[in-house]
Amino acid sequence: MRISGYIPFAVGALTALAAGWAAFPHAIYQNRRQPVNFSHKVHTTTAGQKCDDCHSFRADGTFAGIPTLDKCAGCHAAPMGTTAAEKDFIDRYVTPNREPQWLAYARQPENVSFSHITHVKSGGMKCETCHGNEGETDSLRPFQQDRISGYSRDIWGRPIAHSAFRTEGGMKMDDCVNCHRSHGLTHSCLDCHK
Amino acid sequence: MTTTRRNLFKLAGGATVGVLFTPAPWRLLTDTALLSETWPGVPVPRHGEVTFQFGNCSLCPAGCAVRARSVANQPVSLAGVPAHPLSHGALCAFGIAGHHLPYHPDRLKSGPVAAADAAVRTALGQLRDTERCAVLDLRPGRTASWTYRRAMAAIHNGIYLAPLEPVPVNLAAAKTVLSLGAPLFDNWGTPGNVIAARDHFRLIQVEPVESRTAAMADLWLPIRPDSEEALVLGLANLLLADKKVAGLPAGFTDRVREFPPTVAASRSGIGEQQIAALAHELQNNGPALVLGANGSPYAAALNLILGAPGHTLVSRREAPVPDEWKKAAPVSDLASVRDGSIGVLLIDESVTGDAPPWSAIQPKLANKAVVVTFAWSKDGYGRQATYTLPTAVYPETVDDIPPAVDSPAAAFRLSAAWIAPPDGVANPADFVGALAGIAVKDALQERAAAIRKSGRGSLFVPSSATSTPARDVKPDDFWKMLQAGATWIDDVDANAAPPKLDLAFPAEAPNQVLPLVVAVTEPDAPALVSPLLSKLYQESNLHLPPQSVALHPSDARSCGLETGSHARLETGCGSIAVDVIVDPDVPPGVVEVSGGPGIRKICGASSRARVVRS
Amino acid sequence: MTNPNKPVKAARYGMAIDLDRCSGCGACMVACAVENNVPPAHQGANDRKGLTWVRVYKVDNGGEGDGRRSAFIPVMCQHCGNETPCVHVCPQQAVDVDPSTGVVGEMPERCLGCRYCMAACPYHARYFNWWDPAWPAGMEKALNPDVSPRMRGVVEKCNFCHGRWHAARRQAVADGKSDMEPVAYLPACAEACPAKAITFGDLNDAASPVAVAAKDCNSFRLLEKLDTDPKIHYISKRDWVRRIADAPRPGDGKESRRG
Amino acid sequence: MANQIDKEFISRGLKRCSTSKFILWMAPWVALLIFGLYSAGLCLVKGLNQTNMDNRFAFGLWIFLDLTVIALGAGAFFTGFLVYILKLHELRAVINSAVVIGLVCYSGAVCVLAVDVGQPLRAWFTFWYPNVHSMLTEVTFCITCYLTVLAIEYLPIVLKNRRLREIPAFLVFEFQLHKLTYLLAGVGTFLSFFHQGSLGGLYGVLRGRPFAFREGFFVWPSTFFLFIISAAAVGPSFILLTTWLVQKITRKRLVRVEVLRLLGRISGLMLAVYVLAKTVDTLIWINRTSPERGFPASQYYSWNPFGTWILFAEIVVFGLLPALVLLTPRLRARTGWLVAAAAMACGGVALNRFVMTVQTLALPTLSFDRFLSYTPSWQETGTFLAVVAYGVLVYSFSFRYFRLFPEERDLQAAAPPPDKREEEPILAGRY
Repeated sequence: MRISGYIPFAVGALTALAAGWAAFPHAIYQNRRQPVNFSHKVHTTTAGQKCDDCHSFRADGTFAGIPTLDKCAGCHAAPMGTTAAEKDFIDRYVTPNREPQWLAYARQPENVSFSHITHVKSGGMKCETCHGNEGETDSLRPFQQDRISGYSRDIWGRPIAHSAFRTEGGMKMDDCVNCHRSHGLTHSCLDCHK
Repeated sequence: MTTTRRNLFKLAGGATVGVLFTPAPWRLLTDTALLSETWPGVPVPRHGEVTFQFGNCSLCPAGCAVRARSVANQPVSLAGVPAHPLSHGALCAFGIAGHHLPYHPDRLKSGPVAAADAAVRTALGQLRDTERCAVLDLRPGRTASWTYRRAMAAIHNGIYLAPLEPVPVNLAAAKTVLSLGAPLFDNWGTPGNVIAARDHFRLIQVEPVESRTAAMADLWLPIRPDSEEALVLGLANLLLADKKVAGLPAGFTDRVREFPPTVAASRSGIGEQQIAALAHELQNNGPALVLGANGSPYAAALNLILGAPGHTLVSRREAPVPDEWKKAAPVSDLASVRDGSIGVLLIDESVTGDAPPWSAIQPKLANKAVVVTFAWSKDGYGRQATYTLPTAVYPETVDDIPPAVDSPAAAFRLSAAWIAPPDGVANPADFVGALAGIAVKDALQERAAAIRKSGRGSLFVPSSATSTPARDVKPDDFWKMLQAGATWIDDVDANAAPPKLDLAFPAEAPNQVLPLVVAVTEPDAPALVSPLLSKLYQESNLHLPPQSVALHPSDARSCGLETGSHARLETGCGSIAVDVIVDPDVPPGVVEVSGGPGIRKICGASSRARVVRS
Repeated sequence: MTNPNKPVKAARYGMAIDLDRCSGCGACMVACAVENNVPPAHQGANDRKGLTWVRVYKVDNGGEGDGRRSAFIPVMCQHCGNETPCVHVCPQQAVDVDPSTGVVGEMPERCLGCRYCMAACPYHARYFNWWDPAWPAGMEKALNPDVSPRMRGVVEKCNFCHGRWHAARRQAVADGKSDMEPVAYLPACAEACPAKAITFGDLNDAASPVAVAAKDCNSFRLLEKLDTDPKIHYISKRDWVRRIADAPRPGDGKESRRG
Repeated sequence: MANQIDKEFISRGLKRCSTSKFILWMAPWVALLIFGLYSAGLCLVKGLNQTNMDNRFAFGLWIFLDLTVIALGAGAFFTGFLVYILKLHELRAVINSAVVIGLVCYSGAVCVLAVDVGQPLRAWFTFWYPNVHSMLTEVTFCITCYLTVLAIEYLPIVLKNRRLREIPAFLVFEFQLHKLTYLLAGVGTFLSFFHQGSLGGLYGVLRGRPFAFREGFFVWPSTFFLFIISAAAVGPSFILLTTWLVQKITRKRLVRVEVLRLLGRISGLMLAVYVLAKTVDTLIWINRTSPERGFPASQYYSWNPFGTWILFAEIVVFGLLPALVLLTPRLRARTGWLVAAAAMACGGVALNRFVMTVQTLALPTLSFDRFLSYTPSWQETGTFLAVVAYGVLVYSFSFRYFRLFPEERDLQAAAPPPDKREEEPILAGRY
């Protein structure tokens, strides 16, 4: 059988490989924009705030997560700066008192029982350990949502061949398990699942 | 390169192989698995701050104290308040899921409030002097009840109707309790109180079927159906042998003579020695208490003989009310109303209580009478009433809960109101008050003030689990604490006269030709229960399903019924559709009835029934 | 989690249930369903296709007429400690025993619904989601956020209210304690029982009420001879009640038609 | 035209019925398949509430028949074992047919299992997070692997097809595959050995179900080995049965009668061993295993309808009896006896699988349990019928276009088809 006989086969194989590696990893996610162009940088540097000024714990130990509008309105009742983003935020949300529908990059699935306070207070972990340099970003990156599972890329989806947005993302089950293993803290599934 | 069929095959083959070496297929595999985690249609619970709120359950007169665990101010689970002096931390199966009632599919959310109001007002205008405007209140003693009474006093020809309140019982004082089929462990009185007192008295359950109470009793005497009377007379015969008891109607003492132990034994199927032993125990292991079906004169007579009044049967002061309320209409009994004389009837069935059957109400109505009922669901009087107005359900409404039958002292506590009621529900008290032009918005607060003013009793605060004398509490704190779930408990007055027992024996009822004897072995359910109660009677068979009856195979056969067949339960007071369960554990000649809307109405008064295929 | 240098004290949570106090009111079953987001019954469900992590059975001594006596026995997952039957059969590690609590955990997200574990469980304590879970409109607002609702086609069972265990530990940390210290946590059924028939606690802690009750001369466990070492202890002064722990003997002690 | 293409695929020298007849024969089976797929679809879309299984009867018709079907399919590995390892070359006459039967049985069983699980989307978890202690893991792994082996073994049969041979690449490929045959047979035997066993272990390890629980060696309960032997015993019987059936339906001679007798003899031998082992095991179980766990064996048989008769039927009527028949040359010589005995052997194993699955779950474990009954819903039955239809279709197809019985051509040349007096079989299904 002559070599030319294999050409169609090779063509097919190469096309598939190209599509599977180059196109698919992007196609699987849909990019959704955040409601407000929020700058962590400004708040942490100019305003000199700490993470837990806004992302605070409640009395019962639960984590408040992304602050609600009243928290923001506390400072931004009227424009503090001159940026368009702030003005836009005040016009669209603060004044009509409408909660912005933030897209939480790092919210774990419903079946995970993640206790922030346990990791931060008794685990002594830094926010950056899992959330990376989120606090220094000047604008919110698009929220990458898996088209099928609906999960955020930060908590699901290993970096496929470095086509990933960010590679340090430490919020997948494997990352949790690895860290727990290294501390000898794995007992059972229900440690972290509910 | 020609595109032959073979080449196309090769291309496809190559593509297939190629894809296997890309992330695509494997990622799709994992993603679909994740999709099965976020399975379509499975709700995501709301998250938020966890807080604890206190209140009282108003599903039944027990009014058990409740602690709600709320997430973002939405109660997600309920629990009792352990240190509570009345409910001792207990909640029944209905109460533990009470926070689901607002979401019950059968719950009424809106009704013709304005239309009903207009209709009632016109009807009131056209009332003839012989006709009356009546309020039927299923749970007297509430502040709302006082509002009705005040309104009826203000309205021309107004009359306030309510069931007779049973004589309060002091279980804690009893050492021997003879229960003639009283469902002591099926939400009788205050469950927590019964359980707390249980360890200190000996319980003798006389009942044809082995109910939960019988199973929990120290001694269960399976009696021949419908022969409790014979047993009581037999016991009285022994007890009266050597002493005279004042206050017994002559007719009774004559009957007693006809019932020497031999007769009683042969009638009731309980051995002669057993009866003698029972009499001996009741006499010598006092204080004794006899509990019968609601207002059974036989139980009352036996109590009188055993000297229960003043010891295990007590008289209870009512919680104080503002003086200007005193000139309210008296409480009268439905039976005392002249037939065809009620032109306007307002029924408050937004609370559970023993409701008279429609067959008892119907004759009292004038023709073209306007009947308005305030209810949670269409069941109940909704079918017969002209207007059915929806009310707020527990835990949406603020109301007070009068003390239960087993509470020797008066009590005042507010029902929990943790969830905002939907628009379009009516508040019966406001409605009736408005008819008489009385503003009743602050009635509860006024009464609370009156109670505080009396300086009587003590206040239990659930959050701190402490009781403090009412007089030591600042008046405005008093009201605040009540709103935060506190309970005011009157102190028992030592020099109260022993209660009068109602010994009116019914004239020999024309004995109906109904073959079966009704046995009540299930707690009477409120108008609505949480859908999760299905765990008890659908997903397990621990309880009888609502609207169902259980029969012995022989009876079922004679009625041509088997498990699952639909039938009608007929009593002297009416009939209702039920499902049949055939159960060899039910003795022949007995029909076990479940709880559920309406079924108790027709079983309460009459003890005999018939089940016919429908 | 805890700082690594702190040794983890292994607990063995268990229950002691006084059957002489149980009046079969069913409060535990309802409380359990409320706490663990168990959906109400699908109209096609019956006592064999239902979901109730704890089921109260009505049992009798097999006598007839006056001789008949009944008792109520709540049966939930017995959290077997020795070669737990369900753990060893699960093909994909969806079931495990937590060495730090002794709780037998079921992972609905890992379960593929082969139901092998149900066949393996002698106590019939495992339940399968035959239908898609459904709540009346609005009622999903009242779901407990500490427990994730299950999807159709998976097995679920009692896990001693693990949501409460998580919450208690979270609270402990918030109060500045270590989350691995014995925390005050009580499963919903134990809290709900109006008769206080259910004692819950750490069986390893000899002083705890449950450990004491477990050693009571009237205490017994179901099918003890199977050598599964269940952590649910039952107590009754009545001999015939204690006998229901044995293997079935045709004719006597059968399950009553209702209960 | 279609007729012409169809003819071109039929191997030379083999008489096959006309295309129209073939379609006529296939039509009802296709209909059945469609109905079955519909009921299976219901179970997948609406969920398992479509079945009559419940929390107590967690396994039902499907598992019982899967176990049976896989036992019957064991002929494939066992014949392969006999031919290639033990060099019983007479059996080459049925080896191809055996492979097809095996393929049909296993693939069918796997499909039903996929419907039987509540979350098929997660079925692959078993490979990703396997629990090595679970018999079910062992089953899953071995069956999937062995299914692949069967597929590879099936390939050469396909590639030998008259038309496909014309493609040189296929010819080469098939030739290469042939070198593998011995290896495949070995691997197949090994795998089958394990999953037949672990299917038995499936129930033998249930410590919570003393009726099924058995002691054993290492991690394997005695049922592990009993299942292997019984499977090996009925495998040949089933091949015998099917071959005979095909001969009847097609009214052709496909194998020499000696081959059938040999199959019967082997089957009888294995069956005898099985009956012996089973008896010993039962005695140990009745006298030691079960009582030690607090369950007197007598009570299992006091729940009607499962009295001691079922034990007797399983071991004596459907075990010992056929074994004796198959082992006595005089009886074996009569085709009637031979086939009947083979059928009984198959029935015996089916009964054994039934007892292990259904009766185990029906029996109460707690003193306040009830004895449970269960009848499969039409969706369950339908789903299984799909497998039957699928089996018949694949087999008919293979029989028509591939050479399942190498001796067929020579036999046709030699002798005229058996007695003409025999009336037309149903469906005029002459291929």
